[in-house]
Amino acid sequence: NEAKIGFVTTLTTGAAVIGNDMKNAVDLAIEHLDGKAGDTTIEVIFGDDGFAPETGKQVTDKLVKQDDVDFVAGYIWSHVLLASRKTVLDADKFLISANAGPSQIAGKLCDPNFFSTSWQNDQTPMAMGEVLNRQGVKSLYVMAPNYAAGKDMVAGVERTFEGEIVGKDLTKWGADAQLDFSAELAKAKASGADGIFVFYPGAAGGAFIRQYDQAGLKDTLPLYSVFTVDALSLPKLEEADFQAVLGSRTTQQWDPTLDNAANQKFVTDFKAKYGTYPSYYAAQSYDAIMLIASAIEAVGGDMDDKDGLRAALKAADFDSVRGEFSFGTNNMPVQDFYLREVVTDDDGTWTTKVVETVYDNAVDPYAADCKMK
Amino acid sequence: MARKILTVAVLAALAVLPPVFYLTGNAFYLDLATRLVILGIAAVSLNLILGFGGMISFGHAAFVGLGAYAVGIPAYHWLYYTAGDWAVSGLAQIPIAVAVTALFALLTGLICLRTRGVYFIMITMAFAQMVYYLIVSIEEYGGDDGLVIDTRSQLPFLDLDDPLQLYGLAYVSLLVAMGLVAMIVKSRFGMVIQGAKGNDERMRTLGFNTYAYRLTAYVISGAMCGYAGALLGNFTTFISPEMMDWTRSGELMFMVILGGAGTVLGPVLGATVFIVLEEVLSSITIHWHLPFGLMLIAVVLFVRGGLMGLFAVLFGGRK
Amino acid sequence: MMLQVRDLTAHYGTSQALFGMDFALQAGQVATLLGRNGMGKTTTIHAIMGIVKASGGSILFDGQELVGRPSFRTANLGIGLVPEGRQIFPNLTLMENLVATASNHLGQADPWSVEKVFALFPELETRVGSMGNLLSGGEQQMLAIGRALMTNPRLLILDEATEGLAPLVRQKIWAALARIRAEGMSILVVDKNLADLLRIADRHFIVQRGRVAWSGTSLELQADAAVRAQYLGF
Amino acid sequence: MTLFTIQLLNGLQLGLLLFLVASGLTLVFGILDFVNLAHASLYMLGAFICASFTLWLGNFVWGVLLALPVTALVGLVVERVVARPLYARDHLDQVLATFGLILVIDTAAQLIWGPAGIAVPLPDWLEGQVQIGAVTLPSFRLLIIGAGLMAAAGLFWLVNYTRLGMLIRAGASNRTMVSALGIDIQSLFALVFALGATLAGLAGMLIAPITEASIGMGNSVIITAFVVIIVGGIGSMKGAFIAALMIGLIDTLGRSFLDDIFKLVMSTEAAETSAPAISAMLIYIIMAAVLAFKPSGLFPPKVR
Amino acid sequence: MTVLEVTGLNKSFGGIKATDDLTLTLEPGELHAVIGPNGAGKTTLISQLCGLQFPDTGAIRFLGRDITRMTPHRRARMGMARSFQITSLIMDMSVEDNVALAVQARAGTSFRFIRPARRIASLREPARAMLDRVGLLDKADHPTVALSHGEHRRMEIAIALATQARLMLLDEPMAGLGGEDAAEMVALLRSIKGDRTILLIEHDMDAVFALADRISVLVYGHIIATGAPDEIRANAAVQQAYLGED
Ligand SMILES: Nc1ncnc2c1ncn2[C@@H]1O[C@H](COP(=O)(O)OP(=O)(O)OP(=O)(O)O)[C@@H](O)[C@H]1O
Ligand SMILES: Nc1ncnc2c1ncn2[C@@H]1O[C@H](COP(=O)(O)OP(=O)(O)OP(=O)(O)O)[C@@H](O)[C@H]1O
Ligand SMILES: [Mg+2]
Ligand SMILES: [Mg+2]
Repeated sequence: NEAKIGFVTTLTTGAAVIGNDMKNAVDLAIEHLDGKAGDTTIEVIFGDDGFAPETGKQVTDKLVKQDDVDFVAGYIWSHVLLASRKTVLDADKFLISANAGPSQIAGKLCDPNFFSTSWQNDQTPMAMGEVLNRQGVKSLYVMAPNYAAGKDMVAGVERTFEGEIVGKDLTKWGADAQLDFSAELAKAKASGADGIFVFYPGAAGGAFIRQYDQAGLKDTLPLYSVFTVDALSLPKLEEADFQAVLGSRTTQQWDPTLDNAANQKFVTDFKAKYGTYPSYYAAQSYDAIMLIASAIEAVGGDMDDKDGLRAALKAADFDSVRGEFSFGTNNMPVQDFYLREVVTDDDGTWTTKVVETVYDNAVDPYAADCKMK
Repeated sequence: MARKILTVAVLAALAVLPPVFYLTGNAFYLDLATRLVILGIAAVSLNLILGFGGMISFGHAAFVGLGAYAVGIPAYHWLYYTAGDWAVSGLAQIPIAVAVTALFALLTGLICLRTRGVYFIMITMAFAQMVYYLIVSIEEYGGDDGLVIDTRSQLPFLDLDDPLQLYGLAYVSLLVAMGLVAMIVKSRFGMVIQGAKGNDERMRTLGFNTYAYRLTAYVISGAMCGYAGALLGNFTTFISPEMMDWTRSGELMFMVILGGAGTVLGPVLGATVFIVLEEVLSSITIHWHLPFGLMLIAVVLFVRGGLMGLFAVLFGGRK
Repeated sequence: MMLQVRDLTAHYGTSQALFGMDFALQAGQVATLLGRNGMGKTTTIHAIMGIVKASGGSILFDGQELVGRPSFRTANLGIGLVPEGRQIFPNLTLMENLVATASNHLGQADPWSVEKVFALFPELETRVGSMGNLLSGGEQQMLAIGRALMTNPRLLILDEATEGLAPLVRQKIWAALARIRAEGMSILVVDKNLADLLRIADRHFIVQRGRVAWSGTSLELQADAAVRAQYLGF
Repeated sequence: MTLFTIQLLNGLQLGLLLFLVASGLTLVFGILDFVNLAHASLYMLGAFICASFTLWLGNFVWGVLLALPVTALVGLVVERVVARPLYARDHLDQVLATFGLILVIDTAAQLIWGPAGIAVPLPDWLEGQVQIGAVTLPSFRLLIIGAGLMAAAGLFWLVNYTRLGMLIRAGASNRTMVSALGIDIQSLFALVFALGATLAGLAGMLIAPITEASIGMGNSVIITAFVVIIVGGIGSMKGAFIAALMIGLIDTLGRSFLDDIFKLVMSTEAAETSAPAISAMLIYIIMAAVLAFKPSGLFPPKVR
Repeated sequence: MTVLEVTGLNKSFGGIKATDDLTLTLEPGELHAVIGPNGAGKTTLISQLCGLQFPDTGAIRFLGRDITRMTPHRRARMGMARSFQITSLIMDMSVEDNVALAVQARAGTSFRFIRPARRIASLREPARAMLDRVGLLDKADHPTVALSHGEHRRMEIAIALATQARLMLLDEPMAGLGGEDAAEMVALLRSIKGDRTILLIEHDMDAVFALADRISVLVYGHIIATGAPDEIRANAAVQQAYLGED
């Protein structure tokens, strides 16, 4: 027998860098599984959301109605996930987010058939806020794109940061996103803040760092970012030799240096196969497939045993690359968060390493809004 | 004659094939057809002003979007504030959609129609972008992230949650829209807007207040498009500002031109080919934009007057 | 022969406009194409200039085949066109209209200059800075002639070049043509003022439904009232 | 006050960059009467080509010098294959075909360069900052300002004071006649098209070190560029210049100060979320306002 | 009642005075010719009369109403029609449709959406009759672009006549017509003369002298003489400024 997984991500437009990395991780996971969960063959069908919620929903529709998949996983973008969610859940299929973690889905819109192998949006910036407090940062300038996740990120850092937020810019996002930040950086500099917190995923991240560097802010306005400097932007920055990024700090629930067997295997094989470090997107996607596989195996490949599958998913009984974690009441992971720093590895390649653990077994702040038990 | 046969053939295929697909377990293709037919209505309405009136609107997606939000916003409020269903909510939502878009067309038309040619193209786009950003800035209705419509419009005798009935409604609406446009363009009113397309100064010195005629046509087109938007909202149950992006207006335009501007069937044909190609090509390769783009270029370079023009070359028939 | 048109045919889409035009023009001659509306005079001229594609036949200019040649190459051989309906460049000033396309490919001695054009049409001199489209109908017509002269052609083709001109100006143009011709330029004219044409032209070709139905000298045409009545209506 | 000055300079730089894109557009559109949506793709290609050369040669300046003729060549090919057969057709056909071209070029670029985009390193002398009085500005942005001003002056001179300019304008209004008067209009148009492409490419090359060369980067700029030439008056170099500066300034100042202004009249929360949307809307509001009062833009060329 | 009364009209373009303190009246049924050198301001006068341009100062009264600032379409609805010196037709419509629209313009509001216009005999018949009179009936179904220059000129006349307007402003109707065609046009104008008031601008002096009841001579935007044809022909200033040795 066979189980089908639909995997929705962005495979076209500039954001395809992320999608490709996720796809690579999924392929690697299937390779590690030998294409099987127990005796059940796993087939993965990829769908391209084109970086747009409408397209994402259409692709999801097709996966659910035409391809009749058992699980739909993936989703980089919060708004794409929100748009697609109903299609999957109404059809009584399982929805596994491998990245997006909008607050609604953790709270009011939580669902027994929804699971996440990433995080709730607020958590990573909350960890960063905590770091800022520990480092004695008193005032902060905040920048993020003006969309669901961007606002969640800002909300997250505001939740924990105890100093003063002296300025905030939400910039245009989407297909014609704003990539020239001269005006905002000038404002940030003029604000006299102790540091700048940003969230710019994908290509925008590289652009931001670049201009941050050109504006000569490295010494006066230290950079604290989430989801901005990652394994996708670092090779590019390295090639163009933008030294400014070395030493900059970010928070995350995962890192390639995390010392557990699953992770070491994942990172090593990923590097061997694709020649780069995996990003956290890749790690989360790898976990998503492994989670699904663990559930399929638990029910012995009986895809009609929805309750069994649900219980098996909830158990999270697999070797996650982030180490041990469990699902909270709202099916979001309860997990650790780390502070990471950009460094050069032994081969001189730019990557990140863990500096310290910020949170142990953190529960996201919206879990309380979820009516599930 | 040849054209009549084509028209009947296309409409008959649209009447029969999608339900057959649905009943044989290919629900997805009914979905595809529903989208196609709804966008067909929007394209037909755009064609009224673009093909016949020479008013190249690059902002018609705004009408579709407003129509959809006119369904989504009441649904949202009913869900969160009054709880429970209102048995005939559609009887309010759909007229609201039409009225709002007609009003929007009237207000923007008053300004847009002062301009000509490319200026008109751009000012219609400007208003559409303004609506886009306006919706983006309203957090309450999801802003950038869009709004999920939890309950479809309730109508007497019709259950829109049944895909077949929804399709039936869309299909009949398409027939009505085509009939309306065919009637309007042949009428005296239609002659005036076509004349104003060809030579506005001449028409004014003949005694036609072309501004008023064009404005009327613009409002009719906008309202029809708003109706299509209301259907689209009901169909997708998810609406977002994305629906009003300029590229969406572009797509509507392309359906019209691809099929053949200034013909009654053209836009429907254009919508059909557009949607089917998009589906077929994108299931072959994620880089489907490449063959799709090449095809667009080829159609323009080698076929005058879109698919209807191609048809005329192949099978005769006027124009 | 300076210009020799043989068995020329042309089509607009599927409808045929020229059905085998035949005529010839000698160096230093003035010839006319006459005929009622829609007979194919303008089409013939457009075929010579390569604006309309000839579908058959040949056009020899000084022994060189013009059929199939792009317009600009034909023009550069020394043919100047004053087109029907003036076709002034609306977004250029009067002065720019004159100089933009000016040339002297044949290296004529004493070429046309802006001054010479103004000497011919003093009305133009006061309007040098005006945009082409703002000129009056007659001003545009004078400008079109001046513009063609500024390309220093050997053959000047005038298609309804006196339409809309005041009688006085019309006379001036005919006088100017006579002078130009005396300098050795050949001229092909299409015009509605038969009386004037009879005075200045050497040969006439009457065009009827896309072919030449009659040809002869001014004297012959003047003498032959029957031909005039049949083809020209007076 | 220094912040305001810096933002003025930032606005000027954005405006000049916009002008580079818009000037090519207004040449091709206003003069050849060809609506080229794919102008933005040439902007993107310019950026990618320059990025590749820069990484290959290790020097941005050489990258630009080599990329310029290559972009012009691409422009010539596009002209020959897509534009030339469509000059005489109506705008709709041109819009459709060039939209197709955008899809083709964007996808092709993604296949060639990958979706990731390329970061372009600058030589050290362009990497730093320049101190002018109390104002510090990245030196590269200063370079953009200089390049933009030079291009503007050159174009203005070319179009308005040269015979080539006259012929271009004449050809815009009546191709047949220009040709019948002995000018090789085809080559002339190809030249203009290539010039437009090169200007777009140059803009792409200049922005690449700031934002990276990335797929779809043109799509955000093309609409703004259209807004610029519409506000300025299609075909008017002067109009494009003034409108580009205007829009560059308004956009930058809007992004910088609008939220502070809004905070005076509404809650901080509301101001923070509505300000970005309103400032994004600003250029459209301006365009609509200009067209409502001047239906052919601020500086309509005397005739179209 | 005077049909048209123009008083103290002025219009300048930059430095050029195209209309200079121009005063003119048209009596009912009169055919009034305006002649003058090229660039004298004749077309500009017509454009101001029909509303496509507005005068700087001065007043225009039509049928007793002040129409100086009225829009073109309202003037047309009051019964004014013009033909264009530089042909202005709806090129992508058929010849008959062009003329039928002129008929439709006079036949009440066109905010009518139901009946197909091409099947309305009261619009098509007069249009075809008018095409017949200008000799274009056999081309009625042709697209307008496909006609020759002279044929376009005839359409201009047909359209102006088809409006049945009280006042017709004809800008060089004979242009592009020669020989008998011109003579036919003169006959056509003569046949409607009397029913309508006509302002005729023409450089064809044979036509002008054959048709006009009165002639005004315009030079540099100013009327230097008005009178019966014979007076004008004899006027030395006119001969010198305009007619030449003819
Ligand atoms: N663009 C066109 N498309 C189709 N047919 C055309 C076109 N131009 C001209 N014709 C037709 O070709 C024939 C010849 O036209 P042409 O313009 O050569 O006439 P002409 O002798 O110059 O007449 P006129 O004295 O009116 O200028 C006419 O019957 C006309 O209807
Ligand atoms: N819109 C305008 N702007 C500037 N000048 C103009 C404009 N319209 C006309 N003119 C000028 O005003 C003068 C009168 O032009 P008009 O067209 O009225 O002349 P006309 O008497 O009709 O001449 P013709 O007999 O040659 O047609 C001309 O010198 C012309 O160049
Ligand atoms: Mg002719
Ligand atoms: Mg005139």
